[in-house]
Amino acid sequence: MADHGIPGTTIFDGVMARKGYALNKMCYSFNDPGNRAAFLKDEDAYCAKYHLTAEQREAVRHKNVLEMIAAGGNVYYLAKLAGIFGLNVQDLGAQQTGMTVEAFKAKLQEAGRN
Amino acid sequence: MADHGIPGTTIFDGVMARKGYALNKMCYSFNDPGNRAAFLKDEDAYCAKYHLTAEQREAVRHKNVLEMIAAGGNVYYLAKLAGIFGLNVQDLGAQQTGMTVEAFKAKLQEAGRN
Amino acid sequence: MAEVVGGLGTSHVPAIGNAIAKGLQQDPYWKPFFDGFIEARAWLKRIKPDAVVMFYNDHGLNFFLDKMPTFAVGAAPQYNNADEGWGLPVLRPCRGDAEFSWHLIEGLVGDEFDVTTCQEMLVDHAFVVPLQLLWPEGDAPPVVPVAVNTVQHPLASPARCLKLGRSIGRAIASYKKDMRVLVIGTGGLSHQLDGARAGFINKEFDMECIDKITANPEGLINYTVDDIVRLSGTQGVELLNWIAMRGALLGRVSKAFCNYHIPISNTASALLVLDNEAAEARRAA
Amino acid sequence: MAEVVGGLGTSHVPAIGNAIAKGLQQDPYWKPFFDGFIEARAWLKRIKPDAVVMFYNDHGLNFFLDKMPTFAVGAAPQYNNADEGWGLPVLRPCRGDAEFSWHLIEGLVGDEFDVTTCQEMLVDHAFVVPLQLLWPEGDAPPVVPVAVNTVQHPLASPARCLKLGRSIGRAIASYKKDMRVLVIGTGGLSHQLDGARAGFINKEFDMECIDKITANPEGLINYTVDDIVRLSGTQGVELLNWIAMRGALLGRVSKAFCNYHIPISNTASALLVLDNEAAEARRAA
Ligand SMILES: [Fe+3]
Ligand SMILES: [Fe+3]
Repeated sequence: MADHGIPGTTIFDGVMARKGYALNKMCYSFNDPGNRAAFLKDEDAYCAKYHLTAEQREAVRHKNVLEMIAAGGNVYYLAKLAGIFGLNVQDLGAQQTGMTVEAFKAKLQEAGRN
Repeated sequence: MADHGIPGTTIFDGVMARKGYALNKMCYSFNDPGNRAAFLKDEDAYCAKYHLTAEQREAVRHKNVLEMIAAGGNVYYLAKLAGIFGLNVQDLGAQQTGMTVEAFKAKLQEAGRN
Repeated sequence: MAEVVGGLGTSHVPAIGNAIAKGLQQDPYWKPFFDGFIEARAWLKRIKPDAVVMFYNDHGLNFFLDKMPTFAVGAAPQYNNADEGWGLPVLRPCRGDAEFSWHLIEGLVGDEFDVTTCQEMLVDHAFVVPLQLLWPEGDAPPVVPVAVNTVQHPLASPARCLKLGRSIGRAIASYKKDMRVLVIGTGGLSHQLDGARAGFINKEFDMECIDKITANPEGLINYTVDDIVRLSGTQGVELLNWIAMRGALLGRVSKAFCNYHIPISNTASALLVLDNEAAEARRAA
Repeated sequence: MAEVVGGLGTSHVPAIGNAIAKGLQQDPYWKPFFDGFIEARAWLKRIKPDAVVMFYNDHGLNFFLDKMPTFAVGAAPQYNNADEGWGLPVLRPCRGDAEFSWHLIEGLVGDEFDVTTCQEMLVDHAFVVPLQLLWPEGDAPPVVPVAVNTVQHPLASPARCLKLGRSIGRAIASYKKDMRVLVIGTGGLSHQLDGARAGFINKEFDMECIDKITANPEGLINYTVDDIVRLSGTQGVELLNWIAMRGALLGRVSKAFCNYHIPISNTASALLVLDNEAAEARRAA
């Protein structure tokens, strides 16, 4: 189901929701500043506590958003993890599209010009 | 809204749900055995923690179900408090109808005979 | 393709779980109730369900008034029972079927049911007691829980609950796996735990419900929720679970077996077993 | 009797809250966006709402995937903002109107909307940023939050969301208190945060949406949710909040004001202010 035929787009549906549950649950916990600190203090222990799959654990280790999405991560929860890593949504966009942040921002500007 | 014209019956609707929120929240906490023990150890402190209204606090002090319902209690949550007091649903029925437990049980038996 | 092979309504009061825990099935108080399930279990051996969809109501274990859904559908691989606060033994986890759950959820939302989807869900006595009664060996097939709000009014109407069941019936029929599905509705029948009318039981209305659930469920949809409370008691509204169960039976339906007994705890207890004749006929053909 | 006196759609991205916290309203990047709200606030002074119904989507603050409602309606006297994990200042609590909430909930369930009712509810940037933009002095009237699931598919369709709004519009019109109600939809317009298509913006589709939200909302209901994602981006589906808002405007509607600007953060930002002419006419008569 997860591929709905939209290029470059993963729909977070039941297939992805099942796959990503552990990762998303961990990310949801980051609403609590104590949990964010605990993650930063011992990433391994924190990920183990939430029973991340090996794929999810690697994606988090790599701070790689496309890998996290492939592992079932939902962007609304992942954004909280990105916050811990100090990445904003332009940084995330640049990383996912393989652009520099400046080029990604220019692309956004460009969308207003046509 | 709460009086829907059914004798001897309070419908747990928005009016009662608003009124009873603190009491029901306390009772919901009794799913946890640690919370049940804390209530038994210091009833005053536990009720204060959940900000019970004066009416709710008195109803709990009296172990009086009709008072609890009038104060917004919902029977599904109150049942957990009744469990702490060692009261089963026949005890509750007897108390609310002003009957002995034996007479209340006989009344239930009687309902099967007509 | 999946098909609904039968429907079943049953009481679910915690006292039943307690009686099972204490082995009181042959006790004179309990025997008329438990004996009804001998025939139901024999029927289950004949219809051989591979999966169950269970309409039930949560009694303050998984849901509180901070987030009270009208309809909640489980989408977990497993559902845990837990302490409800009054001493029932906590039972082993029940198997779910998340893939089947998501198929039902897709169908429901597509049919404009605004369900709450639960990838974790604690299940209370209203869910586990029927499983204990029907599969005392603990060998129940995977179950999809569908929780119907009976706690906080406004509740979904009988008409809406019948439609809920029908949407699920259609979704089951469109599921690509070969699977024999039993639908269960739990709770009821008439009873009232709270208020000066506590102990209210209405045998005449229960008989009407059993007849209409069997042969004419549309005969129940003109009742409002307040009507049901008036006729069946504040907790008698658990009838909504039976109505939803009946809605999922899309073929011709007939009564296979019924047991009605007063009282069990404060309730009129009932067991109703329904054959789905269309499914039977398809199997015979 | 209560009446809907206007509708408003606005972006809600966290970066706006951040810009407000840092006082960047006159910064060249932000000025074209914030200037749009000068006129919106002047309009608010004219229409003088006593209450607000706000359709928004929770971004993982109050709801998680263990219990994800399709539609959730707040029924609390107050709604607290909270830490979302990325450093926005936590704002003061917002006033609710529980009595009005319950009236809307009665109407919705009566109209067969299977809402989740929330007597406690944390509200995130999608709720508080629009209030900051429209009432920078913090003097917003009481608000009823209506959270629409945009996180986990299947989502409610555009058609269902328009019906949701209409049901709320009817419930507002039947409320016995004299009350001037503003309906707000937040989020959008086109944007996509995730995937290889991150940064996707579709000005042409946004223009179509602004036109149709204003004059012809039925023109949007044949789109599926997948269509909206394709045309508007994965987070562009926040358009559902705007559609629900528009549904609540039951009278004749005309555009009072619009501001559209690309980019704010990763989004095409938009502000659309709608007069409800029937209400205006009634007031003039
Ligand atoms: Fe029950
Ligand atoms: Fe958003």
